[in-house]
Amino acid sequence: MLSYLANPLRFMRFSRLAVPISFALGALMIGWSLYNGLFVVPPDDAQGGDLMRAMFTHVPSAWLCMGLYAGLAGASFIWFIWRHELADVAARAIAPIGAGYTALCFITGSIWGQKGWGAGWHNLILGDSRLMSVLVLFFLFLGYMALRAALETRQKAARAGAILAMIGFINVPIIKVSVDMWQTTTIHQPSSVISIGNPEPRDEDSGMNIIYLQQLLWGFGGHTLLAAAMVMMLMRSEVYTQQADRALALKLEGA
Amino acid sequence: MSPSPLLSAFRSSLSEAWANGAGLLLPLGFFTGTATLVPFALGPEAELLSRVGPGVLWLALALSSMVTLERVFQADLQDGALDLWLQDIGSISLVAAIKTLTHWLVSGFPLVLLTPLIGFGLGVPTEKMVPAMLGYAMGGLVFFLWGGVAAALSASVARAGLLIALLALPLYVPALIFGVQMVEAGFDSPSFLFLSASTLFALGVAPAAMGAALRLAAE
Amino acid sequence: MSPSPLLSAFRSSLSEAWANGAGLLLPLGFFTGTATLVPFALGPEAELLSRVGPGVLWLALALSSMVTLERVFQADLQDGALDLWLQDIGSISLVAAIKTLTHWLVSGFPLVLLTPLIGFGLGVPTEKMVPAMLGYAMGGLVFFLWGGVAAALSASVARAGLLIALLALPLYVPALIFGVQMVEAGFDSPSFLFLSASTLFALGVAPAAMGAALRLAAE
Amino acid sequence: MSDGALISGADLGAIRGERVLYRNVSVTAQAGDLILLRGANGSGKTTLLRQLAGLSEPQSGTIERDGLHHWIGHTNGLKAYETPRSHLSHWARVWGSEADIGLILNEVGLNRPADVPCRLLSAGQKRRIALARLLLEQRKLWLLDEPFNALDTDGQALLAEMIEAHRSEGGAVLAALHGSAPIEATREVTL
Amino acid sequence: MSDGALISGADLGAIRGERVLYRNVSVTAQAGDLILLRGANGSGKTTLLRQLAGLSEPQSGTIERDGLHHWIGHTNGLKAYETPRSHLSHWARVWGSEADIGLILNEVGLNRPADVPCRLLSAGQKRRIALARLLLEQRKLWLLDEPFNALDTDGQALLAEMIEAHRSEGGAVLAALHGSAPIEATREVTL
Ligand code: HEM
Ligand SMILES: Nc1ncnc2c1ncn2[C@@H]1O[C@H](COP(=O)(O)OP(=O)(O)OP(=O)(O)O)[C@@H](O)[C@H]1O
Ligand SMILES: Nc1ncnc2c1ncn2[C@@H]1O[C@H](COP(=O)(O)OP(=O)(O)OP(=O)(O)O)[C@@H](O)[C@H]1O
Ligand SMILES: [Mg+2]
Ligand SMILES: [Mg+2]
Repeated sequence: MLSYLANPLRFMRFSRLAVPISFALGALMIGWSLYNGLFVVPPDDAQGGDLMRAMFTHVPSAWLCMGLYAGLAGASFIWFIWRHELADVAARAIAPIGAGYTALCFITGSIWGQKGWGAGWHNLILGDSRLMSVLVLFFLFLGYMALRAALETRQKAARAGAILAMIGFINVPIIKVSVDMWQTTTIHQPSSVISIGNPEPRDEDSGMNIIYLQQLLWGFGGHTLLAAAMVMMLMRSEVYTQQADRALALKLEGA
Repeated sequence: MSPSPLLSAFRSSLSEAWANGAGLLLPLGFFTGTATLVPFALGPEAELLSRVGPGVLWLALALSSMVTLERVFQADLQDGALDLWLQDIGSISLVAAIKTLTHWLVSGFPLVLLTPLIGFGLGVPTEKMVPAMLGYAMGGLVFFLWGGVAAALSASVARAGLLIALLALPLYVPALIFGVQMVEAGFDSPSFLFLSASTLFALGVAPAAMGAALRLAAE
Repeated sequence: MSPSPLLSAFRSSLSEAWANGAGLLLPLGFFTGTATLVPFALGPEAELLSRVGPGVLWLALALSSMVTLERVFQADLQDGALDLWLQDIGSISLVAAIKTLTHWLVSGFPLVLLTPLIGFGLGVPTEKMVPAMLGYAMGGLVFFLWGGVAAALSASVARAGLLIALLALPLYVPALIFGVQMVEAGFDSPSFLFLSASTLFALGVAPAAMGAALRLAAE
Repeated sequence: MSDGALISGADLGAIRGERVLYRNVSVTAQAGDLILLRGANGSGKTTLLRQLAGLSEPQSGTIERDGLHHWIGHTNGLKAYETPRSHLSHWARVWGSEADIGLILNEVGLNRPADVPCRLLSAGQKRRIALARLLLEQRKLWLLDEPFNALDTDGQALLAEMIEAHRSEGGAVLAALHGSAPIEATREVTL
Repeated sequence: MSDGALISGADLGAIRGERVLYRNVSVTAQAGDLILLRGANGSGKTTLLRQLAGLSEPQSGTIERDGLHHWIGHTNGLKAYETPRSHLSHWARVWGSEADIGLILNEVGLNRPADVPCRLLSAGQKRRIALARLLLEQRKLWLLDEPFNALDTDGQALLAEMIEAHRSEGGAVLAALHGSAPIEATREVTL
């Protein structure tokens, strides 16, 4: 699949259709999960009453911001090793989307947490390993974009960005395990869908209720498609501008 | 590279650190500043001071690492010394690593040595000293290594200062979390392991990254 | 000199401050750093943070003033811009003053503007804000003026960083003491008058001193 | 001070470290003069020029200047972030000159990289910016330290013309130089 | 790579900003060659030299090098706090050369300021330190960017001799140059 799309022309052909389709599908699925999540399912008071409805955006965005950074690092790695231009285009396109979803995860999380945390929640963000590591992820996305913007040529930007993106990847596993590893330093609730690390034993009812899980997964699928659509859209425009540059360069060579 | 080049890289960057003194500026300024300020800001209650001390030390480490290395790498770029280093292929990451370690030794390590002084001054309990010092030593090392990467990445950039802060801080945070915890909790806390781990990780990854970034800066 | 040269000196040093970003580095790094670290070091108790906050801000001011200006004047010396300024006899101290004020505006003033944000973040009581901001503004100005003198003095000297720290800090202390007291005690404290006095004194003396020092540096 | 002289230094001396670079050197420049400073590397040409420019105190002797002068040293006085245009318009403002920057940039052959930051420019292009400063404002006296360095043949011809034009307009030029000069001088001072 | 060539670059190209500096430039240097890079200010000589030295990636074309080379750029790679002696002994250690520093300093006429920190040295003296690096260690290929800049006539003669000697010992030299060359070249590449 990837190797098939590695060819820019094929990518452009594929994405011309893929973008609108995944936009539509994603919107539908998100709408569905939100409709159910906000109006249908009963609130779970153990989880903060109606506030917990933020979950149906929070968890998908949380997973996505990690996934997108993994994508950024992966693309950077591919470009760094094989100098594959499309990989760089992808990396460049992923960054803003990833930053967006990181922000979304943070906002929804704060909404969710608002009640439980009360007034001093800003201190909690700073003192909380999970929240902090997500904040770090956000800074990494910003730093990546700032670095690219600061460098003169695309080559330079690509190389510098790739170095940074690959280093920063270490943060993703940290985010994932931050809850299970350092219960002491987080109020964030542990992974209940997929948990790695060593979660401390729970009693039965604390596993996630199936009707929540459904909406959550709908939302996750929808947001994944939406993110994919936006990334591909940015990639397309980037490819166009690069083609334009090349044309200009050729013209200048002629002149 | 044979040891002797690295040795003389070390010697030269020692004299560099000593020459531009910037390394010493921050810790020194910081301590004089702290010593003057903390009592004013907080009043003399020892209990309170002993809790502010560590945070201030971490700040000093983070700052000196960022500012020192920015200056070093940018100077190398401007006066053409970087070009000379780059002639001998392959050496550059090693050289960068040594420069970083040297400047850590000059600007970061004094903080560690001063910990007991400050500590007693601020009334930190004695048994906390040793783990604290080790924590600062390792944490500072990580700061300098990642700070070096950030500085190298933005060496060729005009608006470097701001960028370095933006790039370095996220890289600092993990070591920071573990470091602070370790200084609090001592050796038998998991954070000791985590801090050691992230130190090793930085030692393994940062030099290569700096090398690549410096090659890029010279372009 | 007629206003227009000074105006464009201001404009150029604005773009300089923006370009080498060192000015922005420290406040920004410092705040992100502080915001990240202080709670780690102290735990989230608002009461404690609110009392550490001011001290940390003062440190930020003192440091950013020292580091920024050192870099500026040394760059002017190395790239020969100082020689150009010195051609128009008499202008130099004015120019130095303007450079200093500009960099205060860029690296010092943001602290003042950010005071409310940080303040609320750290839980500083609201009624303290206004005197605090004025205190930081004046104190920062004094820091930058004396810091500028120190930087100009050491522009031509090796080991500048260390020298600057040694020269500047004693000059800082009075403004520091009054400043902290004023932030604590508000307007109707004598320290308000003292701080204003030392600000005026610095404004009167520092520019001439900087001019002389820069002439010396160019020799 | 011999009347009509734009600058005159009398028995100037310079001591660096424990070394006497030169002593009893006298230089006077009338309108139309081109005075070349000659001497081996490290003989003190730059030092002397800086003393004449008032940038450093002579250890002995006296200097009298008549009005402002232009200075071009070994370094060009450029900032990494400046572009040729911004640099020139900056100094134009400082000196209160109305000169047309675009025209001057054209004259020194910098209209192409006019908006490229200096850290990306070539050595000769940077030198040409320094030359452009000479055209920003009419100043009778030019003090130039190895002005031909890094210039290509066109650039050197350009500078030679500029100097000739300046002299014919009643200006004077003091220049430190190595090797053969592309312009014949009124007088040479050898250190 | 044509055998015996110390360096050979084929159809090299450089793009800066949206400007194509040069394309399809090929350079090959055999033992004994002196190749001069010619071109106006900003034509791309430094860029080409840096590509040949491996300091920057060519936008097109390939470069093959045979062993290490010496590099002298527009800047001399000196630190303000270094003295000529300390600078040379530093690089001697880095390169593991046993050369006699005192002798070399003498050769390039720096024994007098041998222990004066570089920030106090004259432009030509700094340039001479860069030349001295060429004598620290035998390297077949020299890449020099306007090496004659800031040198006095003796210094230029000295460098010319050094280059001749290097060529006769089977070395090769690539140099960017303006104006008339004090040595006749094997070949000229004009950008
Ligand atoms: C700004 C605040 C918050 C941030 C930055 C944040 C971040 C994250 C992240 C990164 C994940 C994915 C972790 C994983 O997949 O293991 C996650 C999952 C989750 N978060 Fe949050 N969170 C925040 C606040 C909250 C709050 C207040 C709650 C509920 C009280 C909450 C409940 C959850 C739940 C239930 C999951 C799913 C866990 C799983 O099954 O993996 N979050 N959050
Ligand atoms: N502190 C010092 N101790 C000893 N010598 C010094 C000291 N400071 C400067 N010098 C010497 O003073 C001289 C300064 O010379 P100057 O720069 O004027 O030479 P120049 O004629 O311009 O040479 P060039 O042609 O290379 O530019 C140098 O020889 C330098 O070595
Ligand atoms: N980002 C950029 N945008 C536009 N032009 C650029 C950019 N970067 C570099 N340049 C141009 O590339 C050229 C670099 O040339 P280079 O330094 O190789 O010239 P050179 O032949 O060494 O000239 P000199 O003889 O003056 O040393 C300059 O003309 C410069 O203006
Ligand atoms: Mg000179
Ligand atoms: Mg060049």
